[in-house]
Amino acid sequence: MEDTSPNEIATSAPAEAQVEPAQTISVANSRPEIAPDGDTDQLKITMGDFEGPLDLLLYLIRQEQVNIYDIPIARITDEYLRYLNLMQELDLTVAGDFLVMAAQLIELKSRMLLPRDPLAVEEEILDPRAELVDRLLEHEKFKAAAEMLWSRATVEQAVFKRAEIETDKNNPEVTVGLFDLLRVFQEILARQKEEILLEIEREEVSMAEMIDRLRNMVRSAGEVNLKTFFERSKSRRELVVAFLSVLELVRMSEIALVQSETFGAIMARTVGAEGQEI
Amino acid sequence: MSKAAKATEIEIETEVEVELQSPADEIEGVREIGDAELKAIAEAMIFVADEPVSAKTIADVIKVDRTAIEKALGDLVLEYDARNSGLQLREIAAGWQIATRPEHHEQIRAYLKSRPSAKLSLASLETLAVIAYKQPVTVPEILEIRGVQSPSAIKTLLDKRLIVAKGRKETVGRPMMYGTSKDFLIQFGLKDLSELPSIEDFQDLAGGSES
Amino acid sequence: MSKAAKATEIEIETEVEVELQSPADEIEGVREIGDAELKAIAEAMIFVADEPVSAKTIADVIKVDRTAIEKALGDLVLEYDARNSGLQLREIAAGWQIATRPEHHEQIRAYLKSRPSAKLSLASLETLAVIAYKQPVTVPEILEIRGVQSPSAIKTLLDKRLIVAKGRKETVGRPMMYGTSKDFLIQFGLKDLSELPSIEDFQDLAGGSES
Repeated sequence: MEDTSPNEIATSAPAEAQVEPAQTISVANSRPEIAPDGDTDQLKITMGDFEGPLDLLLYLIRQEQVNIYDIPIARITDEYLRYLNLMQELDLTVAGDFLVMAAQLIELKSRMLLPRDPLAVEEEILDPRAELVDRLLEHEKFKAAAEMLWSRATVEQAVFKRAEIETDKNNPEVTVGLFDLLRVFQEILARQKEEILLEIEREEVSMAEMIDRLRNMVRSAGEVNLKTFFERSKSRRELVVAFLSVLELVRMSEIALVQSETFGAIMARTVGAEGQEI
Repeated sequence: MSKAAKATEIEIETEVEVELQSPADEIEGVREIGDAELKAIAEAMIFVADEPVSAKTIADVIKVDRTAIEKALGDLVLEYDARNSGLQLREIAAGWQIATRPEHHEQIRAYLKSRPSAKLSLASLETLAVIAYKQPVTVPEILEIRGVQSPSAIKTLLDKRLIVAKGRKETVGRPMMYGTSKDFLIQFGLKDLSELPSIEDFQDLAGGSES
Repeated sequence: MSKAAKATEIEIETEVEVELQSPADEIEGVREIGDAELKAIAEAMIFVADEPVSAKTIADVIKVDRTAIEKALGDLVLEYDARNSGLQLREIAAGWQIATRPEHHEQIRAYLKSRPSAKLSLASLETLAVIAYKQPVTVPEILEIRGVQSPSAIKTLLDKRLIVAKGRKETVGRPMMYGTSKDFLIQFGLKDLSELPSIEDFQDLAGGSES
């Protein structure tokens, strides 16, 4: 089933959609709903945020009023793909999880079509849907558990503890968990990085230093690409100083600027034997 | 002091088997404390505590037997109930706490001018439910059950201190395992995890009976 | 009954908005409140208040006559005294408050001092984090990383037995190196240091949220 690529599903889905009657579609942040729209025979579809493919499947199973222990896979798969298609039409991002489930459903659908081994004993035939049903039931159990937690939290919110008293303040400490260590450590590292950056910025290069730097570079290398020289500047201010120092050395005829071709690199050279200038 | 005299009379039964974990030399100053005083001290201690206090902690501090404290607390609970107090003494997160009764939440809220704080999203609650029932559990395992990626829900739960890391699983990639925290018990009003209804109890809701 | 119908029931409940509406406007209608309830609400209100509450304030919130509140509070004071509570309801200049009784100050103080050491100040926590992730590490190195002196934090951590000395570093001044202790592992529920969450664990959680 892993071989079924999401693309195949995407291409098969529109075909399904064409069979559908005209629809009014509205996207709401609620649970999805398909309901007759007033007295027209159009269907009104409200798309919701599904928590995941299992959620969508459970919803479809309820919507179609089918027995979860005997899911009509072909029908549910079609419905499922229609939904994915709708999501895509609405430019909702269809998460990978939904596509994986689509692939599994299609695979299941084809397995349901295979003739059963006539030699197999009735009890030994494993329903191909069994695994999916188990997952759905498991998922629904946890949804119910989440609901239980929700109501517990609601009751708990009606219970109040005393306000802070003096002795609490004697103990202005934070409870520490394992992830607090990591979080705090990362904060420290981030702070450290920030400080280093600040230091670099504060380290301002004077005009005299910049002139020295350029002079040394040109002398030791014979020529320096100005682009490289300017790129060494760590701040806008430094860049300005670098630019001014080039002008200054040109003015003092210590260096010459050479450009061998139009739009080519501009090189700073010592003014020596050749002495060409631009 | 008259109180000390009173205490001596009742003393004998409270002191039975002083089994303290603390070093022997600390038992030296075992004081004689009567039942009524024990109850009063336990109540005061729970009041000043900024989080639930266990009977053991109280017993260790006043240097009496833990069962004596447990009895005192049981009596206190009955007293609070009997006098229809606006407060309740209750066991939560393996400790004891004094809190208001839910019945009066409207007036309390009106006084505090507070609204119920925003609760968790459904996604976070479902992830929390999986963690609560399957702990210790790794992110891939949660994904398997929920059928959907839950990293941001897990981060939310960690930030809210409802879950904690519980070591690594000795499997490929050694993923971090998660479980619920003490704050989880407090925020959901649980004494301990065994108070959670069994996940199988939700079976009926999920599958419905075969009929 | 059909499964689908049952399922629909669950659906509706799950859908409940995860935020309660403010109850404030529901209180509007003056309710009939009996004497016992009045006492209970007044007690609860004083309990949650972060400063002494006047009878008038309570009366205004529950919308009853102030003399009724005053009577209720008077009764409550007698009740607290009668049952030898560890707490007292008392009126001070600014209003009413619940407090511990002076008789038990010694034990209360002992309790406050004994409070669990799982709590750390931010400075100590930062220092501990650096030591945990950079161990063995010297004080100058910690200073370098944190950018702040941490001598008292080191002492706190040593006192709480969360860190231990790990010998001296063979460098100028031979500073002491520190690392985390066995108690550290126990307190944070770690089998060994490899179970410390890594930056990757954190990034796994932060990234890729979709549904």
